[in-house]
Amino acid sequence: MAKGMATVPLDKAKVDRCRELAAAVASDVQSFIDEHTTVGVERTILRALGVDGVDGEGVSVVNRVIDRLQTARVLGRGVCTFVASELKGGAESIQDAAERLAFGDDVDFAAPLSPEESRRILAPHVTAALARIDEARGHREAFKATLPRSPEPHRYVIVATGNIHDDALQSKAAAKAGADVVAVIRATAQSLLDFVPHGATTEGFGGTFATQENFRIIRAATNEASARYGHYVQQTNYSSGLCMAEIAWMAAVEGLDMLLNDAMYGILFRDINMCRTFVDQYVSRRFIARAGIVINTGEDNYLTTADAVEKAHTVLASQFVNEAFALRAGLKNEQMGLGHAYEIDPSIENSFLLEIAQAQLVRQIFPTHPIKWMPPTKFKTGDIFQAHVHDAMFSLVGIVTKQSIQLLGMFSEAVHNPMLADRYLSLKATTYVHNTCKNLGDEIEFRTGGIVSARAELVLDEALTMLEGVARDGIWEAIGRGAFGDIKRTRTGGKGYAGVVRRSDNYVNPVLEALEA
Amino acid sequence: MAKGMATVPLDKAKVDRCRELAAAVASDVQSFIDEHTTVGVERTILRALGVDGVDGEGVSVVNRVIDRLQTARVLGRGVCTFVASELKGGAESIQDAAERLAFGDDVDFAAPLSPEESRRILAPHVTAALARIDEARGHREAFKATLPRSPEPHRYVIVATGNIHDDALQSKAAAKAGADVVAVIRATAQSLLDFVPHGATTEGFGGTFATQENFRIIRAATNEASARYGHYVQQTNYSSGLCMAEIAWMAAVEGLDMLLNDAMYGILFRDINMCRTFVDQYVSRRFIARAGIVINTGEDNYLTTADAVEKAHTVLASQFVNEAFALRAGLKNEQMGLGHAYEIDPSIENSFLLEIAQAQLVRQIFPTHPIKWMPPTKFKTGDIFQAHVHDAMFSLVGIVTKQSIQLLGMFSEAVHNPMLADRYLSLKATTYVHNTCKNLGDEIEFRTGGIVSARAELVLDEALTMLEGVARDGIWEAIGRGAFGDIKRTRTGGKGYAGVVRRSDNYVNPVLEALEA
Amino acid sequence: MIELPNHPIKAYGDREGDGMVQMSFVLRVTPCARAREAAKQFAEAHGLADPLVTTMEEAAEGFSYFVVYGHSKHTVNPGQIEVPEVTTVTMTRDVIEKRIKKLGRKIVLVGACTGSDAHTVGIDAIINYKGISGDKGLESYKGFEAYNLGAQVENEFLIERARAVGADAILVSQVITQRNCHKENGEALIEMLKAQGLRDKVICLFGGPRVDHALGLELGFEAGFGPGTKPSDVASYLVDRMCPAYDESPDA
Amino acid sequence: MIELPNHPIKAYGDREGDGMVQMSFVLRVTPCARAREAAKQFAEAHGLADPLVTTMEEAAEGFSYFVVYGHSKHTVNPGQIEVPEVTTVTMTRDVIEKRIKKLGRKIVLVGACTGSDAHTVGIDAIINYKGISGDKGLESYKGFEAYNLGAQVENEFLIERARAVGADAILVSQVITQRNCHKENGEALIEMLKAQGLRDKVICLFGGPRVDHALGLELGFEAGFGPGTKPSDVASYLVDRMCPAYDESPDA
Ligand code: B12
Ligand code: B12
Ligand SMILES: Cc1ncc(COP(=O)(O)O)c(C=O)c1O
Ligand SMILES: Cc1ncc(COP(=O)(O)O)c(C=O)c1O
Repeated sequence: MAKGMATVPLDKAKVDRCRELAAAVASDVQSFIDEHTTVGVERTILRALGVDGVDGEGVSVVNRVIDRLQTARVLGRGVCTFVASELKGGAESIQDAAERLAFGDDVDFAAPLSPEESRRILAPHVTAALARIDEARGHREAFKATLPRSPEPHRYVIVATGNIHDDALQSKAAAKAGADVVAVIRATAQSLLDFVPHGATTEGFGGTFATQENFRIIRAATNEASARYGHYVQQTNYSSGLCMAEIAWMAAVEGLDMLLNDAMYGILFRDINMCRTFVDQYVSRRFIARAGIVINTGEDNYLTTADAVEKAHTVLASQFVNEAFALRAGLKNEQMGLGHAYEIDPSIENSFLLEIAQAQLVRQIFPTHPIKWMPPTKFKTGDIFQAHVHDAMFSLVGIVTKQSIQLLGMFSEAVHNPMLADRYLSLKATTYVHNTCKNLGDEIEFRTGGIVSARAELVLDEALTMLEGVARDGIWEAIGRGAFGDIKRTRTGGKGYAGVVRRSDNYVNPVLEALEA
Repeated sequence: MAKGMATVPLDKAKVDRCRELAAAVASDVQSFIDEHTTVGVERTILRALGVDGVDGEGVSVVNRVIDRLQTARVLGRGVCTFVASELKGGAESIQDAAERLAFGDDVDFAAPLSPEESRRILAPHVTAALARIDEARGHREAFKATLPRSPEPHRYVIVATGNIHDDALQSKAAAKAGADVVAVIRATAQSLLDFVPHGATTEGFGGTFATQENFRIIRAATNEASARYGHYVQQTNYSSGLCMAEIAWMAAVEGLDMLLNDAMYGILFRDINMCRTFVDQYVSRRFIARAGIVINTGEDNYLTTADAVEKAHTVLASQFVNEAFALRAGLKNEQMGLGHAYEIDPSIENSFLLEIAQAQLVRQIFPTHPIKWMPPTKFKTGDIFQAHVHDAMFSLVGIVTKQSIQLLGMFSEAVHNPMLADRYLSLKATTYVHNTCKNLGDEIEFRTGGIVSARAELVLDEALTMLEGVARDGIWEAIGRGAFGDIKRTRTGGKGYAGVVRRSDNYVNPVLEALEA
Repeated sequence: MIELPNHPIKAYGDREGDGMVQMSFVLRVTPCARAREAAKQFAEAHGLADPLVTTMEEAAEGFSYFVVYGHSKHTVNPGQIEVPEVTTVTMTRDVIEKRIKKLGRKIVLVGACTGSDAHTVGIDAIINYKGISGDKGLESYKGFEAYNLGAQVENEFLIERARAVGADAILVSQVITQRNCHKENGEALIEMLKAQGLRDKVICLFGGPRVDHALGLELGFEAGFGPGTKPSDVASYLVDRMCPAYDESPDA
Repeated sequence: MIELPNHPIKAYGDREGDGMVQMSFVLRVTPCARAREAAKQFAEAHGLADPLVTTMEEAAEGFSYFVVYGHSKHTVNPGQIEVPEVTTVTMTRDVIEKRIKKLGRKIVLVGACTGSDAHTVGIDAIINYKGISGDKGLESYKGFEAYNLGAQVENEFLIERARAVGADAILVSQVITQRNCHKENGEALIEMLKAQGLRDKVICLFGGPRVDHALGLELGFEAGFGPGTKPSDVASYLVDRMCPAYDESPDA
């Protein structure tokens, strides 16, 4: 956080207490996590070890393997031991081992190897797996270091044509117009798919499929644009949904910079089972931590279903929870792009003051986190002219309160996924606002006892009260009564529950162990 | 000025010194004014006494009269003595007297009446002239009192179709969309006409002619809209150019609320002779003072020809001068809508801070004046989307620094006179910004020694230095070297100089005397 | 019915008949004098006379963004347009409750956001107690028994639930409209109901930001509801269709 | 010359060929379902397929404001467009001065904003020392003798002054364009010069925000200059027309 900026009063003791409570909540869940794995986690481990490809029907080998182990009810031991067993049994490579597991007639589901032996056999492959991630990170960071860093807030835009080649074009266009971050939005229902599509894709509703090949294509395009336009453009995708861990790994090895990744988003907004999500988020974040990727959490979404004035504190409370989970997965503060949003009904008198208060509060509570500031969406209408002004006021809060990453509002929010011109105009307007108000945040102070200060204090108080409730009841219960985003979910409801598996005593996962080391 | 608002540091001694210097400048000019009259002034007096109508060629009777006296080189005595003489000589009415003077074969240009006798003869007519103004004012104020007052800044829009009936429609539309003030922009070259057109007009380049009948039509429309939409809508026009005094009178009797009226605008931006302008502005303001009309001065225009960063102080200096002239014409502070504008190059880093500084400085120096805040125009391009955002930032300064009257920016500024939709969208956006940031100005303070404070101090210092120069050299000289708006004019150059006449020793003008009483 | 001009009208800029319209678009051209002329001709092709290209900016390499104003020669005759509109006048809560009372039982309904659509805010606004803009949802009425199934509900499941609770009405919300997936989802539901012989037993209502009554009818629903719909509008519509007329006399 | 596609192209939304364009306009209708349909049909009349009316708001009593997106069926072929462009390549100050030196005398010019037009900022930017965006005005060159007559200058007066100072060039600025008054003013000047037998003796340049080279030629000027013109562009143009070619060798 920059020195000399306007501040709201902050009771450090309350902040500390919130962190304590969130830690307790996360620890409670962590014991569950540590006892479980999921089909998604195990597929991720396979991928990390180097398994790739699809079968004749286009189904990923990793899915075939895990489905088979699952059907055989042996997934609780973890896929690793079976891979090791195949290697020992003569498989020529990890890929070969996986294909045997997937299609072989004589897979030994009893898997006689001890965890120790499995670990020993896989050791070089685990090393290679980590090296691959480290290398991708190294490449990315080295290239980034050759280019000047853009000032904050970083201007973040989305592309979402459905066609990765069109996305590449749009991404370069955005880079030219000044974007610092480009996210490729996923196709509408991908998060509910329990597999990751394969190869380059050119069709998708509302977005483009997250596939490893697509990651490669878009990363190359963005790198090209970075070099051409002389500023580094970060590439982003979604580690979210039923395959959040697999996508995290793909992003790690394809050199992405950021990932949408939230400990609870899938539960709340995709009705994905909570047990599944908690386990998956943990493993995904272990890869993310290793890869030095910045996550973007999804608290902004709460304000699309709940009222942004009444439920502002749920955003803050959730940020503490997301932070606590992230810490447990080894993420550094500098990797936690906690999300929040400018979603208050714009017709409310002094609503701008409430927005400033919230943004400033979050900024101060998480001073070293790359806070992600999300634009108005819910109260956007098809009046694109008015929407453009609405976004400008949002950008103003972004620069005044020194948000780190700003997803740009689009005047066509209520109309369609952003088109070329929409993005161009949004970048132009945002750049103007950020530049014309560059040091405004350093120039002003908020009056003690004023609306802004009082609002910040109230939100923190309410978040604390809420966290006390969540810690008391546990997060499972809290979600059950709609604490976040006014959405209620049950522990065994939702999608993907069948993919959650209790780890058996001899569960072994040397990749995860290495990441945890 | 509201209590508790953000302030910039203000050296009262410097402000006082600026006022002293401006007073000296105005006093110097006042001695010139007191020794002169103009064709415009004398026509105004005739109108005030009740002369109306046009001849067969459409030329106003007042023009015929004054031109004739001017040709006869007797205008230095003032038209009143000739009217009185005609009345004494048998004219049935003021109108009859004027028509005799205009078209009669036996006008006695020697005008034998003494000033005293002229005064005596005209006394009842002078009383009637003032009563007419007072009555119009009374009506206007009474109607206004029946309706709630809109919060400041008042939202001011222009209509300019060229056709008064279309203007009436647009004016009602604006009222419905929330306008507090509607100005009818004049046809492009009207300010250079040395006569006021007559009757309702339906054709005009870039605006609609200011005629008495047009004033009546639009005032009726606006009053109707005020009643219908439940908030009082002020009506505005231009008392500017070669007929500024006549238009001031027309506005006074037709119940207008505001007038664009500036002591120097005509000189600088219309190349009207300075002697002419100084005399005309004085008389126009005497009528304005009596009618309780609010003037809008034109300092905003300086920043369209001069650089808004370098020459910001010229705006402030000119405001002091305009204030000094206005005081000499009997205006109250509450009638002085001093103008300034958001015209800094938007690509300049922290330009918003400079805009805030200037607006805040002006607000504090003139706390009881209804300050008029003008929108960006010069750096508007045909990118209407970007222009709309530019205007939003301008509106933000308006509400934060509590400007009194805000002329709304139009996204089509660089394209055409505002159309129905442009005005509607501008009102919508401005209302949003004003409402969402309602008390922002009360919430913040500017850091001592910051960019805003330093800028405010610099501008005041520079204005003081400039006023010292103007007071030293006299305003004639100062304008000669381009002190205001980077525009240079000479004392005898420019339009309308021939219409300036030295008052003879026996000059008499009982209407003006009554206004001055 | 609101009166509209019954003669061909032009767009209105600031004078009757000026036909002024604004356009913006991107062409795959690099900014230059010929590109500007291309934009002008492109606007002319749309029927704009004297188009003024007010801006030409390089939105991406090889792409220019244009804003154009011009005088459209086209007209439309609003008086000749007929579109189906829901004609029920929205009733007060009191009247709604009283009329359902006359029915002698509760009106049962199920609602959902179907297919892969996860946008529940709209259907929640209609059904859930909280409602929208101060207008409480159907759950808040004594006369309604409402089941909100939430997001991403498959048509099969929706019908199953409707059958299970003996629903009088099915409320479907569709927000995602890409490549008309909302139409497909909606039509599929109706087909399925028909196939199961249930179509005549339930009132089907369709809603969403891109929905209007005409679309609802087109897809085989009884009605379609678009942006700005209030719970009381929907309540009134159902009451109007299902309940005996309401007698204004105080002790009816 | 910049290369443009030489085949019919559609507008580009976010995919090749989608033809997406945005329109906004006002119709004299009160908002209602039929009004929305009228807007849709109005958009269709312009060649927009599947128009989506994204907003309909009452901009005034009896008037609605609409925003529409739709897929335009129209195309334009940029490669087939020819428009006159000023081809002079802008030179450095150094080259400009050297070439005028070769001429052996100063280039004399008078400039003005004519008719009732009072917008001097443009002509000032070209002529006055200060210039624009860091590019100093013609007054700043040793090789030019420039007279800026300012605003609201009558054509007669302008010609009179041009004759008096023996001008090589006349620079006219026109900013107000209502009902094409700029064109009339410009043409009138040329006619007047012809009538006085002066046309061949001076280079006439026309400029302003709505001016381009084609318009300049159309009105009988040697060239037209639009938005973004720099003093050095104008200087280069004049030098190119009037001065002997410049020999690149160092001691030329
Ligand atoms: C909130 C929101 C979300 C939330 C949804 C949370 C939730 N649980 O609902 C979240 C963040 C999860 C989300 C996600 C996505 N969204 Co979304 N989202 C929106 C947003 C901002 C607001 C929608 C809303 O809540 N409106 C408010 C409600 C009250 O209005 P309404 O739905 O129109 O409902 C009213 C009426 O239509 C009517 N009504 C509605 N339904 C019914 C039913 C009946 C029976 C009746 C009688 C009446 C009725 O009554 C309601 C009250 O008046 C819009 C943009 C916008 N401003 O419109 C985008 C938007 C709808 N989303 C969009 C997209 C693409 C997505 C994603 C696919 C993005 C992605 N690729 O990741 C995802 C995936 C979601 C999925 N699979 O469905 C697009 C849709 C484009 C299109 N037309 O197809 C939009 C337009 C944004 C955009 N420009 O891209 N989104
Ligand atoms: C500044 C300004 C004024 C100032 C002018 C001060 C002055 N001394 O110049 C003031 C405040 C006095 C003014 C008044 C009016 N204005 Co004015 N004004 C503007 C404004 C905001 C900017 C114009 C400008 O200075 N641009 C900057 C210069 C540098 O650009 P430029 O002129 O295009 O010049 C460049 C090129 O075109 C070229 N160029 C220009 N001339 C020449 C000549 C030659 C020979 C060459 C080679 C090149 C060249 O080079 C220049 C440098 O690159 C515009 C709106 C806008 N943003 O465009 C309205 C605008 C031009 N004004 C307008 C109007 C209507 C008026 C008034 C009539 C309003 C009224 N009814 O009272 C009055 C009357 C003025 C009159 N009779 O002329 C309209 C014109 C509409 C139209 N197209 O007809 C505009 C577009 C605003 C609007 N939306 O209504 N205005
Ligand atoms: C954390 C997170 N994941 C994912 C998404 C996108 O939705 P989907 O589930 O369709 O990928 C969002 C949307 O904002 C999000 O915040
Ligand atoms: C004081 C004043 N008078 C008049 C005008 C308008 O110009 P015109 O001279 O055409 O009336 C302005 C424009 O802003 C002005 O500020």
